[in-house]
Formats: sequence, C-alpha cells, structure tokens
Amino acid sequence: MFKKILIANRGEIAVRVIRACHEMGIAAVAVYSEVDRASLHVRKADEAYPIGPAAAAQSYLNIEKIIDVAKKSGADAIHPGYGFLSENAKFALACVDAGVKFIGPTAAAMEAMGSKTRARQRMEKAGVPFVPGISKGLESLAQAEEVAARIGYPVMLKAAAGGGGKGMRLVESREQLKSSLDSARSEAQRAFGDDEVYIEKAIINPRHIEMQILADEHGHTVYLGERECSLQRRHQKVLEECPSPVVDPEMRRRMGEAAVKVAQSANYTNAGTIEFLVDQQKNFYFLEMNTRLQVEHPVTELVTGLDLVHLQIRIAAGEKLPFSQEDIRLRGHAIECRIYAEDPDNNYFPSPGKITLLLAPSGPGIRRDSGMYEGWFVPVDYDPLLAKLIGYGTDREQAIGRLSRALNEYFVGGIKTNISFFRRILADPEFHAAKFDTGFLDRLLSRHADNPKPDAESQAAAAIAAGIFSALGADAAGRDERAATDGARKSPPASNWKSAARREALS
Amino acid sequence: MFKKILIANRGEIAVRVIRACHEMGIAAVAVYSEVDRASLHVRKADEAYPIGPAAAAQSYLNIEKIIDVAKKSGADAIHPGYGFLSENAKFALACVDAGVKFIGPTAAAMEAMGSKTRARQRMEKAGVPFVPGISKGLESLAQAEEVAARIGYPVMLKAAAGGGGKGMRLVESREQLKSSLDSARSEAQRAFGDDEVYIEKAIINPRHIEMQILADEHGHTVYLGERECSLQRRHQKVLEECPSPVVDPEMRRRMGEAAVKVAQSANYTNAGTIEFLVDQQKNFYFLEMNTRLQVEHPVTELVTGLDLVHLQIRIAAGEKLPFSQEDIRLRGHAIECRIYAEDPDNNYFPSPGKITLLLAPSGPGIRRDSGMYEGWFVPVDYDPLLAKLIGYGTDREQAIGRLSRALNEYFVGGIKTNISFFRRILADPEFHAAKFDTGFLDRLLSRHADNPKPDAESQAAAAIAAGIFSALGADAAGRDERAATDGARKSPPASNWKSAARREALS
Amino acid sequence: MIYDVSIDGHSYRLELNRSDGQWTCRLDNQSVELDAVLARPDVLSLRIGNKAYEVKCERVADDLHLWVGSVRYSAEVRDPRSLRSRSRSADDHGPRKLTAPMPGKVVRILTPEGQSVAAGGGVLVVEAMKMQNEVKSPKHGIVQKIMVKEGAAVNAGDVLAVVE
Amino acid sequence: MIYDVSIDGHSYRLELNRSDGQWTCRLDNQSVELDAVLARPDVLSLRIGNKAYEVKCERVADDLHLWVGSVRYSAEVRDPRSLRSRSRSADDHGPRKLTAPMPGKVVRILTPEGQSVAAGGGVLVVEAMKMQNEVKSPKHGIVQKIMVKEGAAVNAGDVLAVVE
Repeated sequence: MFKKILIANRGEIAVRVIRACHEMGIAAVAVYSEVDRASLHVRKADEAYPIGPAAAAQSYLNIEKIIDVAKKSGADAIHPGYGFLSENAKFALACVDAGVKFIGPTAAAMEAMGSKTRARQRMEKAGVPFVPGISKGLESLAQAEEVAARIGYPVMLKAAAGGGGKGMRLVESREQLKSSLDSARSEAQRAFGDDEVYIEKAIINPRHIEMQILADEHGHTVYLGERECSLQRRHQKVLEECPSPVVDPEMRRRMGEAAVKVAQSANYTNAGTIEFLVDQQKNFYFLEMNTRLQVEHPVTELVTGLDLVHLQIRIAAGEKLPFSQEDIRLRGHAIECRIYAEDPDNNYFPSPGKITLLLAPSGPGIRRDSGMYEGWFVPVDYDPLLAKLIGYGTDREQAIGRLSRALNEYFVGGIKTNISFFRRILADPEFHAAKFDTGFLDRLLSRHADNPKPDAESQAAAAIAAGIFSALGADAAGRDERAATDGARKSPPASNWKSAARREALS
Repeated sequence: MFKKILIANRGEIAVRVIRACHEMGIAAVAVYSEVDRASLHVRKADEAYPIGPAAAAQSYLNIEKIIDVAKKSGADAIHPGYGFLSENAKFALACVDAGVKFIGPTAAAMEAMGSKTRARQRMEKAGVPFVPGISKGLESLAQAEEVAARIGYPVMLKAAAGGGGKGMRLVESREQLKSSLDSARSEAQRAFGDDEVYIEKAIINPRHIEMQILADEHGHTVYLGERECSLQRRHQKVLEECPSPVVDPEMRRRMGEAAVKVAQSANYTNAGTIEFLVDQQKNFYFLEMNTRLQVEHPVTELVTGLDLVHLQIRIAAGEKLPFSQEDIRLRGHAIECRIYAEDPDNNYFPSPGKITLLLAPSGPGIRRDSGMYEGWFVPVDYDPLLAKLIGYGTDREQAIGRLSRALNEYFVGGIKTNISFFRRILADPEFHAAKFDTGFLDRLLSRHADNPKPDAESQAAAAIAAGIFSALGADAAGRDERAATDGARKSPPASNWKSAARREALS
Repeated sequence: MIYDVSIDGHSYRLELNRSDGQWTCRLDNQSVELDAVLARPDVLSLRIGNKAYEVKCERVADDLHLWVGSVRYSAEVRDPRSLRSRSRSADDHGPRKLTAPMPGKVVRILTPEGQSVAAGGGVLVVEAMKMQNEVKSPKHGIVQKIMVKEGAAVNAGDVLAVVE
Repeated sequence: MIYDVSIDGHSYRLELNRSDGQWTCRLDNQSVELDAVLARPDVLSLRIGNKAYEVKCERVADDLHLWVGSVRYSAEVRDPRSLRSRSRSADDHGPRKLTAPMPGKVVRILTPEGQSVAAGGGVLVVEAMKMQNEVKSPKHGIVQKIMVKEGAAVNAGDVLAVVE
C-alpha cells in the first residue's frame, strides 16, 4: 500500500480524498494556489505545498509543478480528484515518467475514451447502443445535411472534445443547420481549441443515467449500479440519485453489462462512469465515458455500502477487487444536492465572499462532504461548489424526507447559495413522482412565481424577527466578527481578477 | 398517521426524534425546563412549552405537566426518548387516560419486564437461558449462603429494581457475603426506594451483547441484530458496535430467536432491547430488557438500513411492520462513540460550561447526532451526553478508520470532553483485535501512562502554536466573543444548584 | 421602537420593546406574545404564543433575507426614528446608489456619466468566475456619477454609480 | 518576543516575531520555517517547513491544551516580558490560588482557613451533576483564605481559596 498520496486538487474533493487517506493510514500531501492557503484541504493535510498564483493554468493545471511537489514530498501516488488534471492523459503519462502512480486509468484508456467521436467508433465495434448519427467529425455542410436527412430531425450537433454543453446545438430543421454548424464549430474552437463537431439524433426529453464501474489491474471489471442525473441546469448536474426511479433490475443488468463492455474495450482500469441517454421508451444510448471519479459518487457509496475512493487507492496499489459482481447489492435510496455559492435572486450568478455563519445539518441518513468553513472567504477564482449534501433512506420517500429536513437545517451566512432552490425541487410533486427529464429544472425555473404560498404565521414571524435583528443591531449580526481570521480576506487582491480561471465544466 | 407528536425529552435524543417527525411530515412539540430555553431541541421544534424548573422531578419527570402540554397542543402521540419517563408505566397509563398514544410498549409490558426478578421468572417459563441463581428477592442471609454454595462463588448480588451498577456487589467468598448483602440492600434502598436484592452466578469477564427487537400491534415480532456493548466505564456504556465481532450468523439467529421469545412472552410492542451476558465460551444469558429506544440505536440503523424512530412511530400509529425477518440483512459495520462533557484530566468529572468553538466532523460514513451548538451553555443539571458520533464502514477496520479520522476532526472548545479517550480506545491493539469484555475500559484507564509517545515534531508544533496564540492574544481566542448570545448564560442561576438532577442511569 | 417592515413585499407595522430580556410586541396593532432568544449571531429562536420558529438572517451586501423554517423571505426594515434606516422601496425621488451585488471585476460601463438610463436599464457589468452580471438602474434618470473604472476589482456592497 | 513554553512537561524556548503577516521563529535556538494562518479563533493552520498541522486551542478556566492532529497536549506559556504571563509551574514560593475546575456548587470545605494542608491535600469539594470533585492544594502550606461559602455556586476559574 502507498505511504503518501499527493492530492492534485482543491475544495470538497481534496478534503474527501484526504479523509480517505487518513482512514487508510496514508499521509496526505496538499497543493494550493495563492488564494487557497486558508482552504480546508490545506488545514487537513499532513504536508502542504504552494504551487503558484490563483489562475488554475499556473497552479492546479500546471503538470510540472505538481510532479515537482510529488518528487519533493516523496509521494508514491497522486489522486487527481475530478476536474483540473483528472482526465488529462499527458498528466497521467508524466506521473508514469516520474515513477509516481496515477490513481486512475492509464493515459491510453483516457485517450481512447476522451474524444467523443473515437469513443463512438469503439462502441460501434463493441456493439454497445449509441444515439444514431456519425462517429466521425463532420467534413462539410453537405455531409451534415445528408446525415440529418437520413436520421431525421431534430438532430444534435456536438463538439467531439465537448463537455458542459459547450459547442452543442439542437437543430430542428434543415434551414437552421448551416448557422448552427458554424456557431457550434466556433464555440468548440474557443472552448476546447478543437472545432471537430459531429452529429447525432436528438433524443427528446431524455433522461441522463450513468453507470459506475470499477476495474482492477487484474482484468476484473464490475458495475456498481446507476445514477439518475437528469436534473440539470444549463447542462450542469444539480441533483443526482441512486438508484434511478425508472431502472428496474433487468434494465440495470443490461446497462451494467454494456458499461462493463465499454470499459473492457478500452482496457480501462480504476473507477469510471459510462453516461447514457435514456429515451421515453427506456432505450438507452451510450453518450460518453468519464474517466475519473464523479462529483456524485457518494450516492453510489451510500447505496452499495462501498467507499469508491478507498477502492480507487487499493486498485492503484495493485490489489484485486475484494468482491465480484454477485456480491454487489443496492440497498435503499440516496440523493445528492450540490451546494453552490450562487445567487438565487440573480439568475444563479456566482456569489463568492466571506462565510460569516455556517449551520451544518447532520443526523440520521445525512452525509455532508464540504470544503467550506465559517470564517472562510470563498475565492472568486474557481468553481463555486461549496459542499455536497447527501440524504440516504430506506426508500426514495424517506431519502427525500431526510434531505428536506437537512436542507432546512443548512444555512450559510454572508454569501448566497442555491439551498432554497433544492427545497423547491424536493417539494415539487413531479419530482416526488419521479417524472422528469433533462429539461425539468429549466422548466421549473421558468415557472417563476410558483413559490409555495408562505403561510401568514411564518411570514409574520419573519417580520418580527426582522425587527428584533434591527433592534439588537450589530451585536446580533454575524458579519461584524471582531476576530480577524486569515481565512477571511477582507478584499481579494486585485491580481486575482486578472487571472480568474474558467469555471470548470464538471459533470 | 399522527399529525403532531410531543417529545417528552431534551438533548440529542429530542433533536433526533424531532428530525424523524419532520422527515415524516409530522409537527413536533418540544417541552423544556427553565435552563433549556436556548437548547437545540427548542430551536428545532414547531411548538415549544415551558414545563418548569431545571430539576427533572419538576419538569421532564412531571407526568401531569407533560400530559397537560399534550392536551393544550393537541398532540396525538408522545415520544418519550430514553431516560426520564421512557420506562415509566404510570406515564404510559396516563397517556392512555388522556387519549394520547404513547410511542412505546404498553404499561403492562413495561411492568412485566421492569423488575429484574419478575423478568427472570418469565424467562424461566419461556425457556430463555439466564444466569444461574434465583428469580426472587433474597429473604435472608442464610438463603443467600445456601444459594451461593449451590451455584458456586464468585456470585453477584443485584438490586431487583437496579440499573447503572447501583446496588450491585461482586462476592468472592462466603466471608464477604453478609457485609456485601447489607451494603447492596442499603444502596438499593437509597437509589430505587426498594431494597429487594437477588443473587446470581458471577460471569467472569463477560461480554455485554444486546439484541434489538421490533414488534407491531398485529402480532409480528422481528429481531434486527445485536449490538456489542462491552465497552463500559463504571457500568456505563461508552462505545457500542454492530455487529458484535464475536457473534456469527448461527449465534445471532439463536440470540435473536430468544429475544423474540422474551418479547412475545410479555406481549411486547414497539422497539425494545434484550440484554445478554455472554461468557468466554459464547454462552449467552438473559440479563434484562430495556423497554424503550436505546442511546446506541444508530449502529443498528446503519447496519440494517432502517430508521428505528420512523418505525416506532409507524408501529404506534397501528401500521404493520413493512418487512419480515427474512428481509433483514446486516451489511457493513458501525461503531458509536458517546461524546460527553467530561474532564479527562480529572477522572472524567462532568464539565459543563459555554461551548466557545465547535468543529464538527462529517464526510463519508460519518453520522453525528448532536444536541449541542457553538455558543450554547451546557447546563449543569442533566446528563452530560453532548452528542453521538457514529462511524460506518464496509467492514470493522474501515469503520474504525473512518471514526478515528472523524474524531481527529471533532473539537469542542470552552469545555472538556472525552473525545481524546475515544482516540485512545480506537488506537488500542486489543480493541482492534476485538479482544475485550466489560472490564476492558477500566483496565485501559488504569494503565495510566501508556499515552502514545507523541512524536517530537508534533510536540514542537504544539509549542510554536502556544506561542502564536499568546502573541495574537484575545483576537485569536474564541472564548471572548463579543456577541452576547442568550444560548450562553454567563453564570448559571444559583437556584439550579439546589435542584441539580441526578445523572440519569442510561444503558 | 416602531418599525416598518416589508416581507416579500407585504408591509407590517411593528412595535417592539424590550425590558429585562422580555419583549413586548405589537404587529399591525395586534398584541403578540413573544419570547426571543438569540442562539447565535444571526440566529433567533422565536416563540410566538407557543409556536416555535428558528429564524436565520442572511445579510449579503445590501440584501436582507430571513429564513423561517424552509421558507426564505426578502426583508426590508425601516426604523422611522433611527439612523439605521434601510429601504429600497420604490421611492423614485432623490439620487439612488447602485452597489455591487458580489465581489467581482468591473468589465464594462454601459451608460457613461451624464447619460440617461431607463428603469431596469444596465449601467455597468460586473464579472465573477467568468460569468457576467449587469448592474441595473432601479429608476429612470441620469447617471450622475460612476465611481469605478473598467477593470476595477470591487467588493459586495461597494457603491458603483449614482443615478439621479 | 520570547516565550518559555512547556508542552506535556517538556520545556521549549521560543522566539517569535511577526511582520507583514510573516512569522519568523526560532525554537530552542534553531531557526524554523514557519507559516501560520488563523483559520478561526482558536484554530491555527501551521506549516513548519512543508509539514502541515491543524492546531486547536482548548481553553477551560486556567487549563490550556493544544490539539495537534490526534494528540492533546497540556501547555503552559510564560512570556517573560509581558503581563499575559501564565504559569502553573512547580514554584513553591508565594501564595497559590485554587480555582474551580468547572461550574459547580461548593458542597464542603475540607481544610478551613488557618489550617495547614499537604501538597495534594483536599481543600474543598465542588459538585456538578451529583458528582463531587476535591479541589486540592498544589503545595504544602497554610490555607490563608477561603473565598467561598458552602452552598455557593461557582464558575469555572473562580478563585476558591489561597494557600500560602
């Protein structure tokens, strides 16, 4: 087993991996950018190394600096978390060169699955269903028109290197095709430095369901059940659950076996996720593979009783999977909410700043994976994911009940968060009935004024409380704390702004 | 289903039951004594009623006041938690008279199991093994000598109404019998107002293992697996786990079936626990039945995937058990630590006071059931249980790893706690090997100086930190918070002291 | 003390007095039995009659929200006799300050000084995490003053411009 | 600034200076590369070289403990040039104050004023939650003064008696 692991990440996922290391008796090495010195992952690590300015390109994405820290600290493995370098084949190769184990798949497996068009070609060979369309980049408008006519409108244009909805266009008719193709190409070029765009049939109101797999380095691959990830806002996942309310054991077996086939076709090792689109007739189509740990892995952990990060580490250390497919049983139901620093009053615009008060939920069936703390200044430079709140229950109804209860306990003062949005989702009758698809949240948000009519009593309580807070004045306010902690930078240095990193497109 | 439940308790268990109510869409009514207005259970309730002074006899133990609140609030059921009125048959009867459902067994079932001697008589009839001895109170010294000679020394004298080790004496030889009998009688009289004492064979180095049962009001009784409760200090449980490391499936089945027999013999309904002593040959003997929810119920919840409080409420509402014995499966391993306000530097003497800082652990496999919050004044009047920290893992090793990690994250400032004691237990090689019995902790504590030799580096870090805290002065100190919250009474009113309630003997 | 309180646009007249830690309270001229405990800064445990509420106060820049159980209310409080008065009510008279809704960088000025702007019209653009946000004028008027330059880093609550 | 620090009985001489938020540090005359951030009051994130430590400060009455990772150290700090000096070191000269280790009630006085007491001998008994705790004399001497009566409620840190 490894003695020391470097975590090439920040935020909640760095904390989550550090915890796994400590649980296994392994020392954890943190790296941090200038604005992250007071971050939770640095507090919790056994060693911590500065790696440069806030801009991710100069710190968390800087392969050379991270490899350098690995050598200096004597780490024998690197966990990349998600985002940043986690799906970067060059980084995986650089680890090999440096004699440090990369906790994830090989560079070759990453490259095999990294391009959507190449992955589609592979699926075609392996006989895994994927959305009708082409498996190569479009060469011309004429070709696009020909394929679209063959598979039928509406069609979807997608960037081969894509993610996060960028370079993606829904085309309803032939008339729209040219301008959509042009704009998809130029957006793909800007976002990924690659204008390859392919075409596939648009699935109307699909569900997005993904299958978790684990593969050891001795040829054993298993699937750990699916996750329902249809609740997305602007193509970003917001809430995920396990199991999917629409997947029955037979469908799970078929999807799982297809996922294992996908992984094996790429000689895939370690943890990975195969994403599927599911149409209204419950046909599923291969969408893409994420060659890393997912943000939403906790729902699988709660329902299988396994720890995916422990298992990632064991697999990377050369251990065999300690179970076979028959041993894996789903029990109960788990739902995850991604808590973001976002302003619900302002179209969910990011809301960085100092956290002046933090009330954190706990109790039965509640797991909280967090990267924030009271007094911390949420930096403006990175993805605004603060924490994940996961509810487990004997069944879906109990999971919803526990999560709703926990969301009522959750409070973050000083900045705005999307917590109230989750309360709205969990109270929605169609969500309770599990009637949703990937367009559900955007429709929910467009129904502007359907806030639950507040009862007069609680509204009067709010009025009285507002008066009391005014009467008590500064003494009652959390934001005027006397103690000047270093976690709270009163004002972010202006230089951060010059180099603000792009919000990571995570799914 | 009930619309509104009154919780006749305080502290972490009141919070835990309020959460269950909210998860099920039921309104929760809190009651509180004068010193508990700022307590967490009052903050979280939908209604809250003052019920008198700090002294439990005048508030939490006052049947009349609590029934009065139930009527005033329109509650249709009462959950008693543990301790206080939870095993009080008169209270259960008063609920019946008031037309409010008592969430627990009937008064008759409580009385049948409440006296240890009567329970022994019942076990004799039902054919459940119990420790050799007599099932009636001792009438004379001569009788005691006769029985002791027959079953063989060492023997144990026990109060029939007993609990918490009071009125209990280990007798090694005939010479000690008279004085031990006298002192056991007078201690039992003082503690329980009843000097009935019986005799049984002393089991040397036993384990204390208990079986959770659930019975609905339609004649179905199931067992939910055992809990290992051998880790006790002064006859008080400190750390519990599920499953027991020494119980195999066959032994679990035999103990479970014996437990179901015990419950059925008393027409028992709702949740209950049958405690067994287990000797070194793994023979188990009925010890007593606890006719309520146990402090340590979360370990069973994590391993079975069930919510015992939800099920208690459903059973009391007349629902049938939603599963049968075959559906119940133990998966993984869970360990609970009882976090007390106790001073490890001073023989674990209670340490009430203001909580100036609270760092709470979370993350994978960690459940925290807490009644405290930062800024709260832990009152001097009640049991010093602050919270329960429960770790779950795929196996016992992972549960220990996660719990150790979480204990390192747990910090309570302003008062002293027993958190460091748990770190010591979890680091002990014999604990890892699961080699323990009910005397383990007292032996561990007597080995005074075996603290893990701190490494020089972390000790130097402590020295440097001490200097920095001095240099930063009051600005760096949590205890001088400017905001005068009401949760923190600067000084408890003197009157509390006159009426300080006896620490509840809970097991 | 008398307050004009607005909760999600609904106005209340609130009379609050405190002596010996006990509150007396009248809401819209109805007497209210009130018991309030500040559990932590920004966290109140209220009892109104025997109903219990935990109310949390969310203060971000000039925005005030109160959380009561699962509901989040926007709140405005005006204390007619105090300088702690705060209001963003629809008073169209006098100059109005535009403040930064969150820390960020000013990337563009849409309406320069001296030009007129409609109610709801954008005055400048603030960016954080590569997302851009228009700061809009609450009223029709003239941009009297722009206090920041393009490229400036600003904090939540900083005054960016004044519309007259 | 120079401090005498004792950690679990082990003495250190510590030299600490701060300028521009940067610390310079010498421990027992060895230079130490130090980077410290106060994450919250009583919580320090330390980097010593590249080793990282989270150190929490437990202050209860006169007791000072530091938690470093999983280890809890008792600490004493003496600042020779400051009034914030604190020490309970084995200095047998001069009067010594006995303080209440926790809130409680004085239930019994064991050694009245004017009587002699051995080192480790009980002077009075404080009770909380029906558990009783002897407050002991740190040195051999005469009980010069008892500041509390039987039955009095006391807070943690209150001076209960002085032994000379």
